[in-house]
Amino acid sequence: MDLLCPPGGGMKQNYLSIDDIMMSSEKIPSTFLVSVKTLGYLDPSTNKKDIEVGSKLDLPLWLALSLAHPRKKFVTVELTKPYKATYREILKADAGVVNLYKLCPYYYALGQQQLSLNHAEGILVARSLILAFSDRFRRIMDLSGNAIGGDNSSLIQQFDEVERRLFALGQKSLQSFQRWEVGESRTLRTSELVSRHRKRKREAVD
Amino acid sequence: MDDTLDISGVSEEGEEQITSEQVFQQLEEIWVNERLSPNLMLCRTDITECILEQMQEMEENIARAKKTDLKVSLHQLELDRIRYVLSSYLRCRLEKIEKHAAYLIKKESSDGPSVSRLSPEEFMFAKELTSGVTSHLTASALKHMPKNLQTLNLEDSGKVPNLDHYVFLRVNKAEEGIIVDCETDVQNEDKIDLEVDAQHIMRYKLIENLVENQTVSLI
Amino acid sequence: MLITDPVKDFFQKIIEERVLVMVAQDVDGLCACKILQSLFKCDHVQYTLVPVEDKQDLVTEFDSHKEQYKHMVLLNCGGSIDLLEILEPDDDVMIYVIDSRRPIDLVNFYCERQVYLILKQNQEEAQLIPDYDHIYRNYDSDNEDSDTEYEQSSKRHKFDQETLEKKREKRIWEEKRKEIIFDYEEYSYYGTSAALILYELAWKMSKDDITMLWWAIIGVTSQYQNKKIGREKYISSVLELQGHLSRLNHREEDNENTTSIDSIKINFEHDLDIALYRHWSLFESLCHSLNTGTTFKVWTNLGMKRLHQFLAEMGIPLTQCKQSFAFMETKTRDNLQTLVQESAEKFGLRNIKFHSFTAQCGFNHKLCASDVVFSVDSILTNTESSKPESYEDNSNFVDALEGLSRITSPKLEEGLQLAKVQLRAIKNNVGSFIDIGQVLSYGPFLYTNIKEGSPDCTLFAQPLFLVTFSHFLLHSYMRSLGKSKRDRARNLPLVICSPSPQEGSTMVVGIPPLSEESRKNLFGNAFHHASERTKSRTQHHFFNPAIITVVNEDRSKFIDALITIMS
Amino acid sequence: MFGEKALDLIREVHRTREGSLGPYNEDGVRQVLEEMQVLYEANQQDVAQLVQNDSDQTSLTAVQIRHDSLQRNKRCLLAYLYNRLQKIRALRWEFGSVLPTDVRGNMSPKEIEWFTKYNRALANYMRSLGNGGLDLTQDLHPPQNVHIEVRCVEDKGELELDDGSKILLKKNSLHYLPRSQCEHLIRQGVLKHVT
Repeated sequence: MDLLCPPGGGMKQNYLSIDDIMMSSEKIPSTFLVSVKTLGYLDPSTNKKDIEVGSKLDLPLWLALSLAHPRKKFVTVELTKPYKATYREILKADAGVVNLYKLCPYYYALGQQQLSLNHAEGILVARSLILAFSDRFRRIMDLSGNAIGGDNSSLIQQFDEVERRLFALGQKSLQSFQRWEVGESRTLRTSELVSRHRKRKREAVD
Repeated sequence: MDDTLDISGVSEEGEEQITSEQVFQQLEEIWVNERLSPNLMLCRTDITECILEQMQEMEENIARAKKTDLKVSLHQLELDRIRYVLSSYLRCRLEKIEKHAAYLIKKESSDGPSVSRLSPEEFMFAKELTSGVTSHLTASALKHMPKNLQTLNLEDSGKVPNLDHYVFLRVNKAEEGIIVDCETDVQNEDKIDLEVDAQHIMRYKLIENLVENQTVSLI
Repeated sequence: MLITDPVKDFFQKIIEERVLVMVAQDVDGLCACKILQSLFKCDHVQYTLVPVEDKQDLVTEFDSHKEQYKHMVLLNCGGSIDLLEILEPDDDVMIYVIDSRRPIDLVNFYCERQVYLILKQNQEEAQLIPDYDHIYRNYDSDNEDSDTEYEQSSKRHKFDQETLEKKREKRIWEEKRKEIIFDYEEYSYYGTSAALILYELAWKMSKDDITMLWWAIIGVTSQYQNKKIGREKYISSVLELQGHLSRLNHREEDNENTTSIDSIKINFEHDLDIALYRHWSLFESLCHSLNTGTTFKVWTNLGMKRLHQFLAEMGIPLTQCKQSFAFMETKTRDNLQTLVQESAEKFGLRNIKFHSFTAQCGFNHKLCASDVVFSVDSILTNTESSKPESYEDNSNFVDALEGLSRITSPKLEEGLQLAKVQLRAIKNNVGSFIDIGQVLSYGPFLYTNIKEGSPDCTLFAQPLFLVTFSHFLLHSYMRSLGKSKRDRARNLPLVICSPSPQEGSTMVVGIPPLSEESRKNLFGNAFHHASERTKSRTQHHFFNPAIITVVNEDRSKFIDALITIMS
Repeated sequence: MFGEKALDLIREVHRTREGSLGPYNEDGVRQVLEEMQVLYEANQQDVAQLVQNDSDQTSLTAVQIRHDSLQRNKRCLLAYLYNRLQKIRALRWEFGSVLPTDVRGNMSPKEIEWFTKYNRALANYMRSLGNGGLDLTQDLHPPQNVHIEVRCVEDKGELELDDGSKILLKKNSLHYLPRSQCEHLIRQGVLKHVT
């Protein structure tokens, strides 16, 4: 269940979470409202010594969140592309066919994070996220509960990280149900970690 | 095998005799709850110690008996089953302790000695674990960082159980007036009554103490 | 020594011990092993099970486990070799032997401890063993005893009549002993199936069930199918099995509620004696069976024509015959046995049907005992090269045991496919051997040689496969001869040489002539003599004494000596 | 951007999360620490200037950015180390107290030290249960039978059983043993449960 604790659920919960760190490194288009001394080299598009007022720069979420904080207002941020109206329309039309992972591996989490940045469109983004998730959720659970053995890799590729975990969870419970059905659940098995380790070792030898 | 065992301090009346079957039932009850609750539950050394004693007694009996006796293998299987449930229960606790060690240690001292979630041995384990993690993080990274960044606060940065986790539960004893949603504004506090055998889905936080006093069971 | 009460003197003795089971890699041995494993499970007897390939292997396995186990069970191996001599067991090691190989080693039989033989009860088998007195009455010690007593006082009387008489007697006795032993050891052959003996043990303890009976059936069937026992012996075992079957079926009826879905049902049937037909097409099965394939001479054009005529006679369209059995019309399938038998009579096909058993689990998976034998045999002779890449690194032994474990085992199905591959290889090779006249008459026996680098040489390097091939070849050769020659050739055994997996040496296999109904094989002895006479470098490490390996340079002088001995 | 090297470490952990433990990236850790040092020194300078002339908004923003970057780097480093410990912990439960040499080879000396400590803490805890202790790394599945049949997948030499007797684990041999004696070896892939 821990897996489903969404990345972005707050620093305290997720300080050491790999997913949350990955998610918070996504780039947010930002515009500087102040100039910044000596850090011009962070902007690859210029050779200037300082960052000047009005410079546009893609900042990682962790930095953007801090600099755009209402008390500081060093930058203003823009909604990232996959959450803008065009994409919201596509998702609304048929969320099931969209390759969410390609839009952002942490699509839902990044969307939630941007809500706190007070975009005018915030409420629309929130609505779109909920719709997309509930639309896709049923399909994912249906798939994970049925598709055993077949090649799912092309499907899974379209899932964002949270969806992938849901899918894996569904598959795992289906597998153990099937093992139980054929009476195989009584068989003691080599631990998965160990067999993966062995397999890699064999491959290394070959 | 002796069917009755002394368990002291189970009820306020003083000593009470309960059968080994009942102890095992209690173990199964706390085992299921422990596996389903997001937070570490109160420690029940009263039950686990009793079970451990019982297991030892069974082992001795088996060792004494003739090997070909059919009863032996039945007893052995029974023993294996008890050991499995106990191990699984303790393992489940250990996993939670590892995940939330710093939080639990802190809570242990803030809650005071009246309620203890950790047994003395578990507390010791949690201590050793946090000190191990702290010293590893310190030695490998923190002490090489600039002075003002060397602080580490595991209980703040570390993992805290998610008490908002939703759980399925079944009611054992009727209870009235449970506040269902304390986060909606005071104007509209939802209250419900729990009826015996009814099943609900609720946030763990709201019913934690009801699980502990066996008013409800997690399912 | 012979155990007369195996429940008390064998099973009760080991029930509280940790037991090492060593099993020879043949189907009967494996079936015996499955039964024993079930019995052990009932009583929680802890055991270790290791396969043994040959005599050397037996010694190696014995040595590596002798520290840990004091009780050993040998299945289908060891009975005909002097175990005390080759294993040199410590005094506290007990060895129990259940072996279908004959003749039983006399030391094993007459020793007073450590080696215990379990034979079929109340049978003449034990009576074939020479009397103790004929083998062990020790004249030397008799004489020595009297010598010491009388040595000083009556030395001069030594040459009296009595002593001379005694000496003469002793000489006669010794000659007679030699003769008896020679007669006793002349032929190697097979006695009662080890699986059947263990089934009997289970039955005596009222621990038998339908699955154990199925294993016993497979054990017996394998003996017959692999030409280890003759028809007569087979029939008598089958009758016994049938008796057990009806008893168990009655018991089932009595408590009908207990029949679960996974339980198997066994039927006694008068079934077609053709290979794998339920899992193949009728056409392929007829082509590749020893019985029909050789009678029709399917390696000739004429033979193929006759086979087609045969099928036409039955009135089944050829397309159906070439379809897999499962897809034949139900009506044809149901009438197949009668149809085949009727046409068989017209085409001079004898023994097209035989008494056998089928097993069924649920509504699927009808298997006949002979299918299982084919499958497990081919798993045992499976060669590395034919295994798919992803295959688990199992030994054939493990796979074969798994194949026997349930009739629904996927391994069994794999084995059936392997068996078809092997039968095809046999058919193709037999055809070309006959066509180019590879089978030669060497006087006292027929001879053929498989050349190095022939297409199926990995298969031919497997002794089990080589023996099966020899039988096919001998039958086919006989059919290819004219009537007069054929009658003479029926009395000739066949010797076949094939490159051994050991570099620079040849495997030599001898099989008895077709006329030898009891399947007695004299090559074990003959190979020994030929080797001794010529001082050939031979190895006799197979459990089957009629298979040996000889160093390539010594091969021709060895074969020459074999001709001389047997003429 | 600052924090890129630290992110590389995190990506490493992310990539290998399904598998075993990747090699400890000592170089990567050192580079992050160096970046932190540089950021820290730059901030020290700016702060010193700010004290002298207190209304320089431009350097205040720079200080903020560097400060955030320092915190970010710290977080990444700790997460990198912590998540590796989690992985090592999981391996302890799968492989037992002796890890395969190639796994050990991927651990830093300090991680090995931590592993030893963890092992000791776990052993102490398990020993405290009952009189003879209770091995919690066993009994991972509900028992069906007292004895089970197992096949040996690799030559493993002698195994000493609880009753003191020894058996030889040879490849492809089959054994019928008390389940409790085999569970570890099955998890480690030495034995296979035959059903």
